[in-house]
Amino acid sequence: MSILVDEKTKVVVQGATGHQGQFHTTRMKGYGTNIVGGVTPGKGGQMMGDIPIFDSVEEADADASIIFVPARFVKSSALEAISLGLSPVVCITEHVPVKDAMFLMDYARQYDVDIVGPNTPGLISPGKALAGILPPHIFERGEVGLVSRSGTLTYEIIDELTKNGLGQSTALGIGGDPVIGMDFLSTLERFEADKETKAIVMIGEIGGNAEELAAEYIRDNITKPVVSYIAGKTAPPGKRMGHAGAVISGKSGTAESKIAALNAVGVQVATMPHEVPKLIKDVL
Amino acid sequence: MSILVDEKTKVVVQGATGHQGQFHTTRMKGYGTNIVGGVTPGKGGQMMGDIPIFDSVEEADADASIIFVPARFVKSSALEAISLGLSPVVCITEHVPVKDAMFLMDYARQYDVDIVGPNTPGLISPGKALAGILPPHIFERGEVGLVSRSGTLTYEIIDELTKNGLGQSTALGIGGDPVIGMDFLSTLERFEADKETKAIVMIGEIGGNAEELAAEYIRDNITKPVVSYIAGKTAPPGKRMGHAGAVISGKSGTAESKIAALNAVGVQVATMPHEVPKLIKDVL
Amino acid sequence: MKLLEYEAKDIFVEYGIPTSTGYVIEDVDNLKAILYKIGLPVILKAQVLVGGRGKAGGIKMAKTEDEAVQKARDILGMEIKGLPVKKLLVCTPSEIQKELYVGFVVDRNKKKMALLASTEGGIDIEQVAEKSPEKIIKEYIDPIIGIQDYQCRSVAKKLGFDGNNMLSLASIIYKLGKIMEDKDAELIEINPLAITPKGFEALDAKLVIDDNSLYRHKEFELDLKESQEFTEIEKVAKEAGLAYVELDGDVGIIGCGAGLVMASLDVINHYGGKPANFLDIGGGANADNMKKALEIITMKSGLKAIFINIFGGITKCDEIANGILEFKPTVPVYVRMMGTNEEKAREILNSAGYELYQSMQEAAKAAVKR
Amino acid sequence: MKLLEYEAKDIFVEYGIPTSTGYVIEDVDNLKAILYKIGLPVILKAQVLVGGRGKAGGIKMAKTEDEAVQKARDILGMEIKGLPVKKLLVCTPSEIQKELYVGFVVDRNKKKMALLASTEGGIDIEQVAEKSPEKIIKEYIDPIIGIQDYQCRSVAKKLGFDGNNMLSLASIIYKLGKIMEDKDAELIEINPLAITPKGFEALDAKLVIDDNSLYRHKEFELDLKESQEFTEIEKVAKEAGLAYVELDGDVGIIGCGAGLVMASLDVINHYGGKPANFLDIGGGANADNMKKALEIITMKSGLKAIFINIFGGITKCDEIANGILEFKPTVPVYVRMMGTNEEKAREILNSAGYELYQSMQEAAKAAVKR
Repeated sequence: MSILVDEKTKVVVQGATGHQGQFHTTRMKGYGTNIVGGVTPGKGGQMMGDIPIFDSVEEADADASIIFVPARFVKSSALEAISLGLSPVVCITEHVPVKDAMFLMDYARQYDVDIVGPNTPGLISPGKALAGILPPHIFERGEVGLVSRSGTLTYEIIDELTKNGLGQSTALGIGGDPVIGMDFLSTLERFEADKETKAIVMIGEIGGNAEELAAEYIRDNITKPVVSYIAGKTAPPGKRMGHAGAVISGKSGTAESKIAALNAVGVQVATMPHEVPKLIKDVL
Repeated sequence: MSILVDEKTKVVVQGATGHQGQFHTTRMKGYGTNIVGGVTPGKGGQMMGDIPIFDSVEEADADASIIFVPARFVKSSALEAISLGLSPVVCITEHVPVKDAMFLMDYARQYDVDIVGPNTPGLISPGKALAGILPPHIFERGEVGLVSRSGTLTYEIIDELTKNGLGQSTALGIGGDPVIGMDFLSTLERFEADKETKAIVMIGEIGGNAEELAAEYIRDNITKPVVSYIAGKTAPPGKRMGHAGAVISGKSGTAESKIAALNAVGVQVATMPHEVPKLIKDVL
Repeated sequence: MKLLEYEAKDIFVEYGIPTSTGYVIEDVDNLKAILYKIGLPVILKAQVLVGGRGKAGGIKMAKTEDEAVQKARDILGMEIKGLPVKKLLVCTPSEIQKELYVGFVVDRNKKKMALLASTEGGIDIEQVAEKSPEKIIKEYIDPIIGIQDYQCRSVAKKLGFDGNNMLSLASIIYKLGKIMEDKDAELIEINPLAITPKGFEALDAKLVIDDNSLYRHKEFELDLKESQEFTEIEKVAKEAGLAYVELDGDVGIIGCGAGLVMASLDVINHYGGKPANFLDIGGGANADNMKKALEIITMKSGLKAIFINIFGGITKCDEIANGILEFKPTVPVYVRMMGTNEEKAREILNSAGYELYQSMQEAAKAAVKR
Repeated sequence: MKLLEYEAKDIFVEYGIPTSTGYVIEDVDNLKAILYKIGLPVILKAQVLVGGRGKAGGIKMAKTEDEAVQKARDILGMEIKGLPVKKLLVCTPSEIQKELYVGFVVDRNKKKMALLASTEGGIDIEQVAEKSPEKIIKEYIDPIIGIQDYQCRSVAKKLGFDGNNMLSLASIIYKLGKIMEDKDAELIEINPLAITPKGFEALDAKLVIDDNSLYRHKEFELDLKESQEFTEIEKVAKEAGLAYVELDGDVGIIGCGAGLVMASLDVINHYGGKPANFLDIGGGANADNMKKALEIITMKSGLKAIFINIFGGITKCDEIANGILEFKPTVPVYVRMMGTNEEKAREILNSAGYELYQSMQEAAKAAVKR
């Protein structure tokens, strides 16, 4: 098992013929993802290698979508996928206006669709399907579910896990923006329900209080062991640390607060990224 | 029994302190309707006779709402009532832009709220509650459910029914606009489910194909006898006969088509309004 | 409120829909200057608010200046379905390869805007709907989030277009939908939307604005005097705030409530009479409203009788009675009234020599059999 | 993008929010003309994009002309939290009876705009939230249909107002929400919203526009050179499209991906070092980007070491290596790289005498213990 996507999920790529879209569509297909086609309005009927291009999502007959279109077209592209009930809709694109993100999340809720992102590296169920831009060679099939607000930091920790013989069920980047679809809570819920996942790694960072809420949720709902790492312990208040969501406002959003909340519910928080595998081994 | 409102329904009146609102609020209360208050923003805390006025619908703690506010404020007033889940929301106001009406109907659907109107005289469950501007003295408690696109024509037919000893369970004006909430189909469904209602009178008019759809619906879903009257047999095409919805476009929307459709499913259609009671007696 | 073709096309241009525009004249004297600008041949199109202009001779092609002047004069002298042609649109003919239909309507049953499109353009879309409904493509618009570009692309695709043609067509459809939404239209149509060697082009334009929305569209301030949508009597009625429709019979009708007035027409007709009009004085009318209503229906010549049908709820019957007496009708009046203050009304009318009927069928019968 | 108080107030005025406006000067010489217009006393307010202006002496009252000139000169000569005061807002003081707070924020957890209001205005709302959370009224805005007037009335009522005062306050809240929506703001605040004998008045204004939306808000064209939101180095980084934050340590940091860079700072800190900056070169950076990144972080004086942390996914390690060599750093560089083309990068760097670390903690340790 795995969460959200597996080898059967029929995936369409919106914005497949752009520079990024082309590269990653080909790579996802190469990894074994069941890519049923790309969508670029006006290019319907063309082939990109062995991947058919459609004018609309409807024509592709897919279960899930990955979006690479420029930020200003994300709202419309996502609405197209949501209105057809595709799920998940993975929005790789960054710099999506937060008003558009709020609109989409509310619309997706009405259609019972899971949005991943925006501004996410996507997700991978190793050995089954890659629905995103994560570097697949560092992943290994296994029993650790990983959820993260960060991209490269995820790769860093995945690399450590894999090197230490700890494969992954699914690894999911929820995205670095303030308003995102799948969040820690909804992802933890899926991992709890997923039979293959035996332990969960949660990678947080400064800004907001998603980790504090996750701690409460873990206390009340999660029976599987959870290990965490929080980035930004030395970040100053009021400054946006790369991610739009990574900013400490006043006293809220600090790493200390998050670590304390997690520790309080029995979640071990690694001091440095490379310590995560050891903590996982302790709890497994 | 009755449909939509009865003596227990707690009703709030939006726009209660206006000229029309005042008159009808007092009359409804006098009839026995459980009027819990009126809403006029800025006048909260005042009393209108023994009826308290509130600044918001929320404060009134009602089950249902009747709207008398001017057309340009209908959208906002109805959204307020809908978002609180009040049902039905009866919109007496006429001249509501059709774009606003479409918006409201879709929003109400999401909240599972019944809208009556706009541009409706409202409804009455005789002896229980009056939620509208219908003249209550012509009604009598009984077993006939009546649904109509017209106001005064309804009174005409109700008067004939009452004079002939045929009381009513509920009489509902669905409104004369092209886009309305409760329509023939949803009202017929309620009457079919209502134990007190033994026969149904459906008063239609030219324009649209609501009566044709109702005929199909009656054939497939209604076991109770239905009698009808259709106004506008002599109306010319292309002209709006008073109601915004009463216009024949090309060959569609004619009285002939409606009468034929109803006759085809066994519904007797009266030639003149005063014949309705006889037809009802025939089927009861 | 219906817009004339050229008024609708002005809005198309504002939204970037490719349109065959031209020049509007009210006087043939101004034609030559236009011909000098746009050359020959030209199409001359009567600007009237009724369908079937073409069949009525309101659209003509002219190849020479003399022909243009003659035909322009003819058209500007015409009446089409009772409406005089006051304006003429002069434009250059397009090279038409194919004609499509694209429009938006309010779908009463779905309670949503519907986008309609067909490859069978240039003819009445209702004919297409009747004869080959499979040739009409339909797409519903979410009333809350509004029209989406992917819906327009989907329709353009279903019309048989690909690549850049599909995108161009989708863009036109999208803009048309935006006009529908922005302008609170209840109907907007391009019929035909022509395919020409230069691309898509809106050859005709139909746009009907929802009257109830005019308060928020100051750009459409209705100038009743100038309006070509209504007859003179209809204009007077509109100014008085009464719903009036002119019909071709000789029994004048006044009633309260649209449904009751329609039923009144039907009953008059049932007894062999011919209604001269539809007039709804609405609920709560007073003596002045009644007097005005009588003034309006008697503006029509040849009236043989007047049937007044009042079911007094909010309306007070005595007010209506007083209105009748104030007007002093010269045509026989048959009054049916019941409801609020019925007895007072009976006294008033009886003392002036009028009979008061209690049932509408009896009053109607009397008005017809007079 | 943060707007200055007077810029935000200009938008308030446009939307009809009653606001204590005034005149903006950059030069004390222009003050007298303004005093002549608006009279004395005046409030002088430093226009800077950091909080705590008042405490820092950036807001002063002046009762005489001499006092005003002296204080204006003082403020225009100040730096507040490192930012020089370039503009001064001069306005007439209001007679304050009470101070409220009204604002809109993006609520990450609810994924909706939240309307916040409190009777405890004039102080930091986060302090209120901490000390007396019950004094904050919260209302969420539906992201699809937008703010509704009844929500604003409900909040105005909960703030303790009735009748026309409630309606006036609700109207201000509604307009504030409309600005939030129309302008794609991520934060808008009136703090304080004063009650004066003349009615409600926005004495201060905070407005932060979502940078990601600037493409559709040409009215906010960012003039980086004129911007008072960033330090000089931050401006250069912004122009180069790199995320850069200045910190107060001496170990320069470059990494790819915000999370990895934050972790890099933490690891440096863990080993007792002090990061000099945050710099994210993003994914897929090439040699030029790397060179530019090194230029930017070395603009800061006093750098003792540079820690470069690359996990090459899309990013090619050899490009990064070439960028380092092109720049020729004069400060010791500790490079950790792994991933795409790691071996090539190792050859390039080794041949130039640099060591290449495989783990970030080892590289960080070396950079600190150098």
